[in-house]
Amino acid sequence: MDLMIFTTAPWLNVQAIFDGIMIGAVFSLIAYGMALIWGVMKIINVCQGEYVILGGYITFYLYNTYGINPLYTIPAASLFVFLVSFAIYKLVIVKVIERDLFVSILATFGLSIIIQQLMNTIFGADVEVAQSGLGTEFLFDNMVTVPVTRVFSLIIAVLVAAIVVIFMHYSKLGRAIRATSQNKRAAKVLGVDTDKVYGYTYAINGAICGVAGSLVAMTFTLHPYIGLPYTIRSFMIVITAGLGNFAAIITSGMGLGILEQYADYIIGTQFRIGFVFLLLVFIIIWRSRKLLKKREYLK
Amino acid sequence: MKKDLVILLIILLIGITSPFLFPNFVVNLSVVWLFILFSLTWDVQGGQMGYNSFGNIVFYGLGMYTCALVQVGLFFSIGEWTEAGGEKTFLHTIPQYFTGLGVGLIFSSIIPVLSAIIVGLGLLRVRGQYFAIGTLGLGIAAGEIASGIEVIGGGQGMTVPIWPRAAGTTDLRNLVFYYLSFASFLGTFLFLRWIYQTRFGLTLNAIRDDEDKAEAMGIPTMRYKIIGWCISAFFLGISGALMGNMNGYIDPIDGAFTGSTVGLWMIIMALLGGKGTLWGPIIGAVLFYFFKEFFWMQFLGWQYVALGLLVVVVVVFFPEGLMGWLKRKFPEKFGEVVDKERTSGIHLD
Amino acid sequence: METILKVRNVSKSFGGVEANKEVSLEIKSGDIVGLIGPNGSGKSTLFNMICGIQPIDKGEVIFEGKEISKYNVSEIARFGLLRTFQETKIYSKMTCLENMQISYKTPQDTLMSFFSKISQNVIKKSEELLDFVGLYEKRKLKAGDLSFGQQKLLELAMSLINGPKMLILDEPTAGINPTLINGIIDRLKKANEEFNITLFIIEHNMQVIMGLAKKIYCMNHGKILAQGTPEEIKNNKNVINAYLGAV
Amino acid sequence: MKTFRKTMTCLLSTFALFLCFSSAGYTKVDGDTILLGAAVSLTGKYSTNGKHTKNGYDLAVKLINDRGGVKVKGKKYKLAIKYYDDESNSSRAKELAERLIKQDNIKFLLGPYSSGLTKAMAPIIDAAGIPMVEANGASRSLFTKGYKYLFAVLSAANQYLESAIDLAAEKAKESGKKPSQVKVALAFEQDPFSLDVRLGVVEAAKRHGMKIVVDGKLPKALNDMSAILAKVKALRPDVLVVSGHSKGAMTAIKQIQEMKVDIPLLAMTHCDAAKINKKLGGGGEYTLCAAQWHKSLSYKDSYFGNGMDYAKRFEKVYKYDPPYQSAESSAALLVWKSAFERSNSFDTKKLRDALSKTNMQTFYGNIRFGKTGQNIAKPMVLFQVQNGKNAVVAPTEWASSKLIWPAPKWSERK
Repeated sequence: MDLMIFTTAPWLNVQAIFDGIMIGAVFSLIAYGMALIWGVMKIINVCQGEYVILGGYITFYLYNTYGINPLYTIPAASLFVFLVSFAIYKLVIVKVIERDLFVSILATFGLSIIIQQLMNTIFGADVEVAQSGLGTEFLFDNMVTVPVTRVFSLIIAVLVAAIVVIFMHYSKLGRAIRATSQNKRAAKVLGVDTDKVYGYTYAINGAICGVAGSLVAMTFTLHPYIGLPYTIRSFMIVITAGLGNFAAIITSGMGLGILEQYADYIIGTQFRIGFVFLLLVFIIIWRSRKLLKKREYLK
Repeated sequence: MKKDLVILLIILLIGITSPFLFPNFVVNLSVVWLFILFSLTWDVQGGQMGYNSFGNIVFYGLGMYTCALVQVGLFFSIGEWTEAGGEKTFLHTIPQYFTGLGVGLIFSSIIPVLSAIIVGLGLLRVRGQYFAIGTLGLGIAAGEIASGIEVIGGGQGMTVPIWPRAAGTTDLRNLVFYYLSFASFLGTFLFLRWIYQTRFGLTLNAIRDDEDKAEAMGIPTMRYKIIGWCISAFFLGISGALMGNMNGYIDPIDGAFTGSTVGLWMIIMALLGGKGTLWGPIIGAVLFYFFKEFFWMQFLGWQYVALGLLVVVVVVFFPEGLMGWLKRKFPEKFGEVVDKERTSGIHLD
Repeated sequence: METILKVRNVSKSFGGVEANKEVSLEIKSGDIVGLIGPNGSGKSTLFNMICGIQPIDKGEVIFEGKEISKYNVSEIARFGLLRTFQETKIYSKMTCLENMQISYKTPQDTLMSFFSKISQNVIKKSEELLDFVGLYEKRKLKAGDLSFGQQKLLELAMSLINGPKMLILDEPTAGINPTLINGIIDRLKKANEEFNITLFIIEHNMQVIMGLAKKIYCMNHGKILAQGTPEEIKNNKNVINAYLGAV
Repeated sequence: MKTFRKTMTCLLSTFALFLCFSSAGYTKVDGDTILLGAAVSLTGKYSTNGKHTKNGYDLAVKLINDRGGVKVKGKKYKLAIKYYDDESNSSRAKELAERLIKQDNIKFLLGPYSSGLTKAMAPIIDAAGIPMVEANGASRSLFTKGYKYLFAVLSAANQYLESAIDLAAEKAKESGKKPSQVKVALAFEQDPFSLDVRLGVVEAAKRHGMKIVVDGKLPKALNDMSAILAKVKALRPDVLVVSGHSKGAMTAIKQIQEMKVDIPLLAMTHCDAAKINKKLGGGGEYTLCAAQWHKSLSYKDSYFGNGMDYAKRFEKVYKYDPPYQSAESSAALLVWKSAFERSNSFDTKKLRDALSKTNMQTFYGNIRFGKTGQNIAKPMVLFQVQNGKNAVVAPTEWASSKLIWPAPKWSERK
């Protein structure tokens, strides 16, 4: 417990909120992808975090091998994960749709193990980092640090989210995806090729994760085995915010970011991951308690 | 009844003689029995009750820690024992070791049961995927939290009291733990076989098939669910205590709360053999253990890809498992027949 | 005859839409009572509230003189007020016999009873009741493998073995082939007479309900529109306008 | 029921068959080969360092075999290693220890990578009385449990950064401050090794009467330590000590650079293995790093020559500069060789006694085991990243450069 720190250094509050919002933006992006496939395909994608890390490794690879600034690698990372997840859809996911959700959870859990291990084999278990070289800005007499990379990732996250939202509303495929999510049978009757819609939805989620991965590679470090916390975070954001509500996903994403920062300061960094996972459990219990009053269940 | 007796005798025979037949594999054999226990207890939730839990590993880890803490705490200060780089060496005398182990085993079954009640009151109201993900979070949170608590060694892990050399050789130690493992398996097996034949087993199945209906028929489902979880927690706690003692060292994330290894394996084992049956998880566990030991050795460095593939293949293409497949193929062998013969001989219409 | 179920001024709304407005009705012990009304008139919501599946916003539900709206589903069921579902709910992966056995209400609810073996008596009774609904031969098959109509019959048998005082049936003949319908009506009547179970039935099939019920309530827009004997209902102008005319 | 029984009998008999086959395996000395056993991390979070370890072992085995092998009772034997992958997982490591000893019947073991895994294996090997020479488990708690068959060629973890604190005290004195005025900040990962390093640092700080102002701990699966660094920034300590394998080093340097945290003295472990000076541009400059070994040290032996020779030989085979993890692994085999030749036997008890009497110099440093099995003859090395190169600054007898202190502020760096 380290509450005193906030009185000796009040700007830490500003720092925590700043960091929280900027990290939260990336979380929201990942969570949006998860909400998309959960809503449309009714599957839960446990390898979400691995897609993120995979995107990060593409950025790292281009940066490391060809010296490309990570900022410019975002489209490549996005495209690569798009293709990978499309292939995974064709191979595995297509057989999981319309089955029990537990099947999708386990199958994607299995996939996440495979992806982790392949990343380990290909990129090594070293900790890697891609430097964007954007520098750092300071506020409040140099006490609050604002790494430009994080601001940049906030902007990219918002931008990508905006693109996806526009795509969903105005493109033909986007509309087909939304129609399928609302009523699959009706969409099918009206001539929507739901199989194609599913494939693209899954791949679009991959593309979103790829972008997020690039941002993670720039702001933090990469390691093959740190995907799961990202999955859990996005799951948490989605169940707090609900499936279709984009604004709610952003708010709860940033809320989670800020909460995590404060948890970090107050109960100590050693409990941070544990805090995230425990928070998930509490949110689930809290939501089910609320539903219990209506005699309904969280299902 | 006679058949049952024969099966029991066969199991007893295998259990008692195998350490003498394969003296080099005593530890492996104990692990096999514990693996079977894992998948059997997971199946209480996942197979019989339809609550796919990723969090049963919590009870295993709790049992492991509880037992070790009791074993140490009865005779020494836990803080000194786990102190990072503590200079003191502690050795248990023979009576100390065995009382510690005995009391530890008792506590390692009580504490997980208590925690199952508390956690169950919150989480067992949640259904479907929310339950699965909630328990997944719980399992991983437990490991992270344990590695943050300094008294129990934190990320340093904790050593379990070593077998007092004066009591006998390590072979004797292995035998003792083998028979303890076998006994805990046998206890689990007999207990579950018994409850599956009672109203309790039927109720679990009813909850799996349609919980709303079960409630509408007046079954207090929550109580059954919690008791079911307590049963799993009880046996998993004991198995954790034994595994902790066999390992001699508890790592919070890799050893105790191993959500992504043992926690996942127990599910795969049950699925492989066929969930929702008594024999499925047993067969699945044995198959899985072989797969793990004999095939993984061949893929130096690739075994996790192999495991991932196994998970995907089993889940996607073979979800009913071996027993489920047999049941579907030969339903009549499992008693699913049109039986025209009337025993009661009552005609109402 | 004494009143077994009394619903008094029950209201329920879902986010502004009022599903039930001040609904009141009374059912006498041993009666067969029908509930009719167009789709979306609030019949199923009323059933759900009586059985505790949804909480009521206002009003009270009195079963055998006891206010039950605060109790949860399984407790209400144990009072002897049981329901069946519109889309049949049976335990699909268990055999018919097991479906019956698990539906048997144990006299007391202790830990001992949880772990007791199914008694021969229960098995015998299950077989009798399966016979009663004509499913005896299929008793060892999985319930999920039965046809829809047979599942309805099984559900009825499951309700009967539970020994309820009152049974609420949500469209017992919907989706069943006409030859089976008569069988179901027959069994419902028998259950009412032989086991003395009060029946409260939602039904769209006018022939069925007119032949079965002694009293009928008609709902529209969340309100009780009319009540009376089948004859009275048939000739009620409001009912004809709102419901029967449209058929 | 009949089918169940048949299936069960079938399965159990296959089980029995499998077990029979697998027990016929290796023996400790097969013809003219001495088989050593090792579990190393080829997958999982330690796989990079696991490979360094394996490369170190392999290089030494090849060299010893090329030079005629090991001579026991007048006969020349070649060395070979039976490897398993421990998946960076302590339960697996324990299982493998069991397997190596019981099923593969191996009597001479080498250590895995990291203290945690060594900790998991130690109770097994000690109980079975099979000697293990390990090169990568530095945690002090390994040596307080009274193990008789565990020997470590490396210095204990608590010594890693003790000298950094001493250096800070020294510098404080030079600049006219009292050592007790020095403020220390700590950031350690939650793993056995790092926590041991922390222990040494805390003890050293206590000895000098220094004040610990930030005491952060990092979970294993976290790649963000900005909160700790923000605290550091707020409280302006004079020393920041970081330890958390490669990930900790990498994350710390990256975020210190990003947040421009000014610390006069930054000390950490594993900066070599994380290659921070290469990967992060100038970010790693002036960082003080603890290492078990550095190639510029002038220890030598008759096999590898001195450190530079070792580095050259290593680079020729594996195409990268040897990190100390490889060097200490190679040294472990030199110890085994000498033990075999001195005891002139394959008896584990005699070998244990011979091992405990080891007193030799290798390219890696002097090796002499204390009562607890720990190498007590070798000091730790501290180097500082200066102009992208590692310059040894402590201990003074090996120092090739002077410590740059305090590290320039970020605003003054280009």
